[in-house]
Amino acid sequence: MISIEDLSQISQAERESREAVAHQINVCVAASCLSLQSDKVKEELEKAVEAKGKKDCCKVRGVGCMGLCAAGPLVAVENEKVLYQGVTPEDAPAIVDAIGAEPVARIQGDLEAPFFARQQKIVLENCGRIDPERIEEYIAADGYLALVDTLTAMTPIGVVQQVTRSGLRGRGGAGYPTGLKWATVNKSQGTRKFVICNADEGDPGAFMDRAVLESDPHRILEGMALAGYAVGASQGFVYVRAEYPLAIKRLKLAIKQAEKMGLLGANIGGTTFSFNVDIRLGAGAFVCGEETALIASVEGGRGTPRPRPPYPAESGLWGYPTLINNVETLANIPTILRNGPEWFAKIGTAKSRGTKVFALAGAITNTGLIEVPMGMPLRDIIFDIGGGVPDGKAFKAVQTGGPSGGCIPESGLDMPCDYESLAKLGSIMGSGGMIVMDETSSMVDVAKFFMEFCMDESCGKCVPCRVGTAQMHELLRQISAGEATARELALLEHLCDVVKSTSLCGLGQSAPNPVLSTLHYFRGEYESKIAAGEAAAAGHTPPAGGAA
Amino acid sequence: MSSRPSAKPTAPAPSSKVKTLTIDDRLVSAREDESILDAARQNGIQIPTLCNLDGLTPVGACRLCMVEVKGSSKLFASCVTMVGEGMEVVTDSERLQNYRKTIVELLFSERNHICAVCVSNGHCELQNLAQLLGVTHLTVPYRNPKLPVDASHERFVNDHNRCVLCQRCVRVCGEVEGAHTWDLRGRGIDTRVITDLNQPWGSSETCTGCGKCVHVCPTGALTEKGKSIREMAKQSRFLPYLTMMREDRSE
Amino acid sequence: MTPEPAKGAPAPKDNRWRLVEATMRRHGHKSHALIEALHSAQEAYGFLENDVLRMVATELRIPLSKVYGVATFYNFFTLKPQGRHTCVVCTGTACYIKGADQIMNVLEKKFDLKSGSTSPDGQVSVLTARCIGSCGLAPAAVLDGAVAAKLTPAQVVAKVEEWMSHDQH
Amino acid sequence: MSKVRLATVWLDGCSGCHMSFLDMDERILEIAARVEVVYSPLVDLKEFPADVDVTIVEGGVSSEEDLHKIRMVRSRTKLLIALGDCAVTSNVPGMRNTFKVDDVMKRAYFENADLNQQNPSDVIPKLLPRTRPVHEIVPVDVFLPGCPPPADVIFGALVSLLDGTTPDLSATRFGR
Repeated sequence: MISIEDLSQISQAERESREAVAHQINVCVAASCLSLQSDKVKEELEKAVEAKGKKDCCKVRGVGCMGLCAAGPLVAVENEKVLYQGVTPEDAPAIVDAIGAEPVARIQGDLEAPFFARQQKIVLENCGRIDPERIEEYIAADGYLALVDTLTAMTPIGVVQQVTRSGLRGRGGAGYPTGLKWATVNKSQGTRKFVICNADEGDPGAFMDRAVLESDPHRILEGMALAGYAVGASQGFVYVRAEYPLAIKRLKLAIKQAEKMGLLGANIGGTTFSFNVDIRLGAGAFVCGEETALIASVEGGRGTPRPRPPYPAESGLWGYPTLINNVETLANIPTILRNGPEWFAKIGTAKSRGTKVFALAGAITNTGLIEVPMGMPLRDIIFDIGGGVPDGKAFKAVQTGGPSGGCIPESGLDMPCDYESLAKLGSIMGSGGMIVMDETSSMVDVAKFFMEFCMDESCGKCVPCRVGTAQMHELLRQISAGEATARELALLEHLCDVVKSTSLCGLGQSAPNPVLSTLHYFRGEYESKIAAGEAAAAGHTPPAGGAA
Repeated sequence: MSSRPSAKPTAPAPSSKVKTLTIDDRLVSAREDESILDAARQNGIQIPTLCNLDGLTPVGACRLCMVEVKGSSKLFASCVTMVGEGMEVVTDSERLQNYRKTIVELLFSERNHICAVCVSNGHCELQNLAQLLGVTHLTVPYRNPKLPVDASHERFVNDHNRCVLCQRCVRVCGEVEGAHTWDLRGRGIDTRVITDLNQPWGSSETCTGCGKCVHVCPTGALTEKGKSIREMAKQSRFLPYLTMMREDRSE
Repeated sequence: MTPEPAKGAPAPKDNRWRLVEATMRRHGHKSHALIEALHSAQEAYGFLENDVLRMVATELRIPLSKVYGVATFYNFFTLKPQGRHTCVVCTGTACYIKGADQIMNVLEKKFDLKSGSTSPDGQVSVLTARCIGSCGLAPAAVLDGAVAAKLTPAQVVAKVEEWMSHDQH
Repeated sequence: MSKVRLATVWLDGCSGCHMSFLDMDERILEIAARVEVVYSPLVDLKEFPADVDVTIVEGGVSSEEDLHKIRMVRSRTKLLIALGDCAVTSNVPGMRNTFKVDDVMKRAYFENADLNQQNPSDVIPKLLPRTRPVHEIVPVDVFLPGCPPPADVIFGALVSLLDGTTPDLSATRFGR
């Protein structure tokens, strides 16, 4: 039976063994840097340490995502607060030589830059600092402390109250109060209950969950176990995309390690609470981000949503009460319970507490992963932290919320980034993808891109989504190609209304959003395409064949 | 689907309570386990439907039966929304009629519904809906997809050009006949009904040839071979009969 | 509700099938193990052929049509044999903004390879993925299982040409 | 009061809608009393005149000739009626829409031709990629679906239009 004392012993031993070596050389081995061959960099660094006889004072570790993916592969020399970027395997000897001396200026990054200085990390606190494949390192970073402590010191309803008081809201998109969801599942009657971690990060342009899974998998397991205790579930599932093989590998390893230590399984910490976690692989269906579709998929079926109510909190997996939270939501839980809800509630804004992880991508200098307090103005995120638009191009719009979200123009950038403000701007927080577009992007084409996505990802169950998205895509194609007239534009707007109002699930209901927001802010771009179409029609150009 | 209890129990639970509500300004009462659609129909208020069929688990897929409920900006599919005390339901506002027309148009545009040469001409539920809702033409473009006709079964034909993906065949085969020969393959606009491993119907190893799917099909997608237009009227009355005969009357 | 298929599947009980069987056993042959079983099957066989679908249906006692419906619902599964090499081009938003469509265009123009197609010699399959989560490195593709970052169309062409020539002899 | 100038045109269709029009039998006299037929395949007039009050179109838009004709008709007509499913939905002529034009031609002029296998000369108007309903090409004011629409419906609709009221179309539908 693992106890608090055991944890602190492991933690102590881990710290001592780390302190025995003067310099920790951390190499990012998360997917982004790996694809830039950071594994080779790590190998060469190890060789260099060996060759230069510095084995006693230098240790090379693989760590998770440090955030600044654009500048990868990243290497950090921990005790010296030195960051190297764009490291190649050939740089290894120079880096090792520089330890204890002047850093290699040629590849040195600036840790004081706003990208690092302005972030506040809760979810990502261990990312880039611990080896995700060693449970000891997570424990040394106070991991599993909250779990073992809570199981002995708090009642399940007490945990629910803590989460409620923190003001945490779901990070998967809609921002539903997490405490309320937990309370509902806690109160629901059922001989069995389940916790599902939604790691089917499907928004194109979002890679927050993947980074957490790859860099700090134990945090998710601890969050799930705490959730299980709070709602009365003894079985958890992580529903993770099959497209994330590294995340799956590390998660599997983490589960094994936690089970071995008695942090998962029967009678955790000597209590009566038992909790097991299984992995279920997604298979490439965006709609499975929708709760009822996700459940259908975990049950082994086609991932089609069903009408709600009943909500999964009352009748979910195999008809039992089921709590579904996304990765980032669950990743917040251990820290909230460790530091207390009041500590958490002080961060962020009145209605949006805590921090939010964003994935910056597109036409932005510092592509990568960041975590900032809720309420930071979009302008600060994009221009200060993100470093603005590269190549001297002008900013045009930022797209948040993926295919369900909207495009926000320059005029909206001073709004604080929280659930309510983004909704006011006609977009949504979504899971945290932020795609910046510069002046060269055609907003009609962007709308078409998202509509194609929704058309491909529609499950096909309900008519408005199945046929409506296909028709809207065709209309957008015609508009983009200059083949459409005002009639097609009016029809597009009508279909937006129908699909939004009558679709069965969130995918269809929000599919028109990218069109509506680009129409709202960039109507001129549509109108100039329409003008071209009208001119062509007046010139009696034969009509195009259309989709066949 | 089948793992979940049907939204329509075959017999009223003894404890079920009665709710009163208004539908189109008419005061009606219904059991709490009845849907708005049930309550409306019992009171002679017709709400258009396509995927719904008495005796099969409702799926809420066609979205034609959407209604307004006072106090909510959202619309509700009346086939899967249970009645509630004091609910004020509107079934035929201009907005709803407008949406229904567009949904019917979308269905006509999706595949190749050529009524004039269809064996179900004159007794097709899609055709009737168009007439009922005043769909005299399509504002959306025709998609004209190329789709096959499967005539491999000795008695039946499956014409994908006429299919509206209501899943009635899938449900009746799985829930009533118990063969589960039918299902859907693919997704989105590429979804199609299939038999077994997407093989010709005639080669199906699980089809019992009972013909239930043909008779619940609302359009000319599933028909009997060699029948004239006049003969090919669908007879889905067996379904409430079977449901009734299977009811538990052991008390 | 789950009829045993009339014709028993001719089960080539080779090592590949054992992998699939192991997965099903781990899940107690419950019907909800279908997707996991299909993942294993695809890993073992490279694609989901009808015989394998049939065997999975029999073992898990799931209707054939349901198995087929699930196998075709998810993008990750393929019912066609793949080429010896695969190039999965990410067409997520970030990659789109950074020109993933140019990569797809050049593949089609140069090799007549569209998404989901395999070169006639069976060497190269081109697929697309809706975001592989490497948005920071857009445009990205997965070449034979390894993520390749910040790709130019020329690099992709070079890789495909290498694949095609290498394996000719 | 001057008579309403009425025209009827026949695009890609079987002429069944014109037949149904004639099926209104003696009631046609009632219509005739109020209209002047200025152009129609039923009467021998070569030129489609300017200033037509009402034009009834039968048939879908299949060929370049149809396209040219319907645009000309629309520009000279105040009120355009799409009569019958071919005009309203493209119907049977639209059944070729799932095939490529080349394949359609090959089927018609080679595979199904016993002798003289060759593509038609320039005299035959070129087919458009797809047969389209009239309203996808030009605005249509009144739709009378049906294959064909019943004579009663055509008569009723014409009378109400002449009376300036909205026609009741509940008695017709796609198909029939």
